[in-house]
Amino acid sequence: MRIGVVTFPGSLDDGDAARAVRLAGGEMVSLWHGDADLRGVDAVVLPGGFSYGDYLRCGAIARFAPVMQPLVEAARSGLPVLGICNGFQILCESHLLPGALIRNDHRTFLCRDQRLRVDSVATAWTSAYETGAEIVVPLKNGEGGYVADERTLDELEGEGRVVVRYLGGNPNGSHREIAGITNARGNVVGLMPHPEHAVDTLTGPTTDGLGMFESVLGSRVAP
Amino acid sequence: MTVDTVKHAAETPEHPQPWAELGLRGEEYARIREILGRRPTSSELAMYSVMWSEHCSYKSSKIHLRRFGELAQQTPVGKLLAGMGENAGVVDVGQGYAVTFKVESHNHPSYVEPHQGAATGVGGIVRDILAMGARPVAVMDSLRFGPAAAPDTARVLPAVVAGIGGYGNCLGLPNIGGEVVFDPAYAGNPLVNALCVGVMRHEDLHLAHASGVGNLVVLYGARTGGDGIGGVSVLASETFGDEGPSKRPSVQVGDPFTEKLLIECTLALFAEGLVVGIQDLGGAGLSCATSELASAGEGGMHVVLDHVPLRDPTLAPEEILMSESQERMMAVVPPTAIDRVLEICARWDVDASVVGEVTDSGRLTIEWRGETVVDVPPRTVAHEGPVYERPYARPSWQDDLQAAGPSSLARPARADELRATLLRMIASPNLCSRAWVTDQYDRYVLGNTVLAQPEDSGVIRVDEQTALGVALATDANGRYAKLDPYVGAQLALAEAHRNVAAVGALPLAVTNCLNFGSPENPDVMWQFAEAVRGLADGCRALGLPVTGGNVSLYNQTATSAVLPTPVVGVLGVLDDVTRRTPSGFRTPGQTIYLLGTTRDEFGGSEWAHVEHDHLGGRPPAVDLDAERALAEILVRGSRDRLVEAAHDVSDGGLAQALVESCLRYGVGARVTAPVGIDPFVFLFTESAARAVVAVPRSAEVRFTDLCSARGYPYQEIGVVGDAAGTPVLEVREQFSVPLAELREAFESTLPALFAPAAAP
Amino acid sequence: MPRVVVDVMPKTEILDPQGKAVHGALHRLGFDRVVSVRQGKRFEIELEGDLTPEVVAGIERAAGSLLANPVIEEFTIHVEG
Amino acid sequence: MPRVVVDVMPKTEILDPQGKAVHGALHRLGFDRVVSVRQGKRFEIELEGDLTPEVVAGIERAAGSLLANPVIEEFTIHVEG
Ligand SMILES: Nc1ncnc2c1ncn2[C@@H]1O[C@H](COP(=O)(O)OP(=O)(O)O)[C@@H](O)[C@H]1O
Ligand SMILES: [Mg+2]
Repeated sequence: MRIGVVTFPGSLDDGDAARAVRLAGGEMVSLWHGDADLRGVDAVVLPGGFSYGDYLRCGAIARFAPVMQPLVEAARSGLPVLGICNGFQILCESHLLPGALIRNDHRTFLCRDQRLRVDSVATAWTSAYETGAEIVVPLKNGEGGYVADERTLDELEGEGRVVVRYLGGNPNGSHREIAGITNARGNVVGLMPHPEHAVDTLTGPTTDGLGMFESVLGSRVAP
Repeated sequence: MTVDTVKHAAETPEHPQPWAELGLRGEEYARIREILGRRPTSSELAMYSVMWSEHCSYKSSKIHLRRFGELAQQTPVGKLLAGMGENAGVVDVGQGYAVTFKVESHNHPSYVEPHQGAATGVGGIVRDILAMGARPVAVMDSLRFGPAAAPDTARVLPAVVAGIGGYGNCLGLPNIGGEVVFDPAYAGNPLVNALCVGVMRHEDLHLAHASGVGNLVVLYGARTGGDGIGGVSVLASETFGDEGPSKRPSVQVGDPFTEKLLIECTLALFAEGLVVGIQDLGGAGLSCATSELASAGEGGMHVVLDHVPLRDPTLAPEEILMSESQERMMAVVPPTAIDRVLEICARWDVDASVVGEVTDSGRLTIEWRGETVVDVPPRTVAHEGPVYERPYARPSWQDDLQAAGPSSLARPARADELRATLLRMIASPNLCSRAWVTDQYDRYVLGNTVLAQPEDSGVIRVDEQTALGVALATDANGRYAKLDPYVGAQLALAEAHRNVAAVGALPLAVTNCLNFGSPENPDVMWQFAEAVRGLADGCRALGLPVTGGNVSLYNQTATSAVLPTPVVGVLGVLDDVTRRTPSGFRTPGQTIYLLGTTRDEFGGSEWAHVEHDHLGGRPPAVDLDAERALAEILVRGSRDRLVEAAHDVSDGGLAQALVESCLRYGVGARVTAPVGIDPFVFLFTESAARAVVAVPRSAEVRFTDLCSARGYPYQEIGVVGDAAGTPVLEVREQFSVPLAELREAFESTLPALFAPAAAP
Repeated sequence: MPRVVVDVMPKTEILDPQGKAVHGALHRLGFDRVVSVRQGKRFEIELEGDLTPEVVAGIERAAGSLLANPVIEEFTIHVEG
Repeated sequence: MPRVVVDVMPKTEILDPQGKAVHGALHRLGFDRVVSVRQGKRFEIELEGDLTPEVVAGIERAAGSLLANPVIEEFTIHVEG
């Protein structure tokens, strides 16, 4: 299975996403922001980083990159897409996911190992987890506060579209401790924490993040 | 705008020039006239003044720094691939890899505009590393501020941290270590030293030469604006005082996003072998890049200033030459490669422009609007600046300071006093957790960070297949250096060396940043000379080369100089990073050993500082042979997997090391003061060449043999873990503290001082 | 040269950490009569040629899609000079 | 309720990375007549009671120290409603 990793100007964790795809047993295909071409991949990861310096608003400028056009169409018709951190912000800016991400309530960048609970396994990227599974993956951002209006939040919870939630204290003021969400169809997932940095215990706190990539590859199914 | 051309300068020898305002001395101005055989044009004067400033010319420190050059240009595993003269030295780490690293100061700009000053400090050192042909892989920051509770520290520290984090995080470079130190001596003159480390294959080494007559000179990156005009010479060669704010306009603003593109673009140029020479634009901007490239190469270059892309079209030629706009690089490119170079720059959205070419004229000529405004021998600008033998003498107060030792200070004796002292110590600004600072730095990005704060060293994996990696630590202790600059510099070297060995890495090379007061003050100059002598002798004793560094002088307010602060960075190599040794206790039942000799040494200690606000006496004795033996034991212990945890003992003594090792994973320990050692001395003395290690029972014999074989002193002082129940740190027959209580004391201080206040 | 100014403010129902922080700071400075602070963005856009209705309409579109995120922000446009 | 608005803009001589990025984005979106974009901050401050000159002067002081960084920014202040 071929998984594309998009590089925008200012993408930083694209190499890590690529490594995670390889470790999970997938074939990594790098995609360039300037090419309106998905090279026939079976899934796409929008990696973390500071696309366009995160100037204006995180993800606001990347959203207009040529590669986003085919990506948005493909996502609407079911292509699995995972947005990590900056990638999540880009998905919200592109209206593939509801809500938005704003400055952390404590107004400083925060890098820490974050405990999360997997609340929905009915997505292309979390099927390998057990519902309610507790995982630890790095969180690192300055604008990770998830916000949306009450109606949207109720809808997300009602439809079981909150994918991961923060445990052990809200790190950034996100509404209802939301760390990641999915679209109605479950193929598009966005989250602020970095599963690609929790794929081996030499460079990460755990291997808990590997499951996201194994889910889409079907290389691991829930025990 | 009337242009002061070379022709005009020749015709108007008497024309008065503002050489003094530009920081030049009368004799320096006279020498420029003599070199040129006429008065300099205003553009030439701008170039000479900025290039001959202390910051760029090292005119006061040069004669002393020669000592580093006299060291063998050799590391324990091989020859240096590039030595001091270059942007940064290059070290062979094996398997065909080379590593380059360097630490640089951005002190004065960080006082004037803390956020941008610190941010551009990171940007500058990263370009230095990039200019060697290396991919930057990590940064570190060594920070010093006034008293933690002082209002100005509340202005400076959060902004400096946000600046370093904001720039480094956006650049995608993990921050893997550094220091945060508070002392009244840094009030009004904080020290912000940034370190960057880069990795390359041997064959990719690039040096700053403009060679190949007819080759093109390409300026690429950000457009040139009025940023920091004269910033280097003004900001870095005057004392502050209340006129500080008036210098504000000469501060530059950084754009990490552009720098990220600059990195990727530059590495793409290297990868295709398109550049014959490269130079970053830092302080002194184009003046520095053109003159240094030219004098290192064939010696001739012609530049057309009109081709420099400008952000502000009203800039005069002098200003274009002085501008310190960030995120710019200069490359020397064969004509055949120019199209491809411009293509690659365009792919990365990086502005690029051919601004000149390499000539055989032996001169650097610069034209603007069709007229020649600069015509100089480049060496005289870049490498043949003035050199001073500043007078220096041991300060009259040095003896009294050393005489006023800590022996008279009241010491805690009773168990409850020791316990209370421990809790006050670990909560003090210099010993408490740095997490509030370091949590603002991304330590994960690039996916090769094996160890980062709060470990003794940062460790970066260099090769994913072979697990080859490097370790880095920076250290300095201005209090020790004030008491004895020679020994103080060696103690900084010893601590960084120990920190690198503690994680299991073999120390290879040294970089340094020498932060001192005014070289025109003989006391300060003596401190500087002694520190350099100490560091050079120390490196010789440890068999390490100094691969580069940076000197920052004039660190003082109107009234007083900062503590003499030689910041030392040591680079080590791990052939297999999977065997790195972390600092935290993990497995109950393992034996805790204290390695080294414990003496009653409290001169300059944190205990004297925290409990008595006292600075006097002599610093702890330094024994570099012992440090070398200790390092061998720690490296072998890691290689043979005999130690599960190791932590160096330094500021705050054994007590501090034990608290840090317990809190890392929340596992307690029970220790006992060996008979014959006073518990207070056991816990708080800062004797050097010591470390604590946790050893699995099964490895005890082999480990102790390792020490005995080297005749290295070791004492079994306790065990990891504790009688079931809540984890505690217990000092038998004295006291016991629950880890929760230790953590509360250790972690609350910086947030309470600096966390943004909550809204109403 | 004609200039279009776009002001972008967080919607009132969306929380605004920066505004709240400024509010708190103003209180600590003794401005106890401040009841609320909102922090937004201001864009000053200079154009060449003259400001035809089309141009302004174009900027308006850009403001709604690029400069402001309608999910959390609202914007106002006005022409200067 | 009276409202004081403080507009904070980067000084023209100072690099404005954000404005630069927005400018680039506008160009890619086809707004080729845009010659420059500066991005600043807008603060909307609501106060209770009436706006005496003292109050406005106070806000003005705060703007110069708290809202704007005089090293790299300049601000304008005006009263609304
Ligand atoms: N400004 C900083 N930036 C990054 N890491 C830091 C900084 N200050 C301290 N650290 C890290 O915090 C830990 C504790 O610092 P310190 O007590 O100085 O270590 P040591 O005494 O072993 O040199 C170390 O891992 C150090 O690298
Ligand atoms: Mg230290």
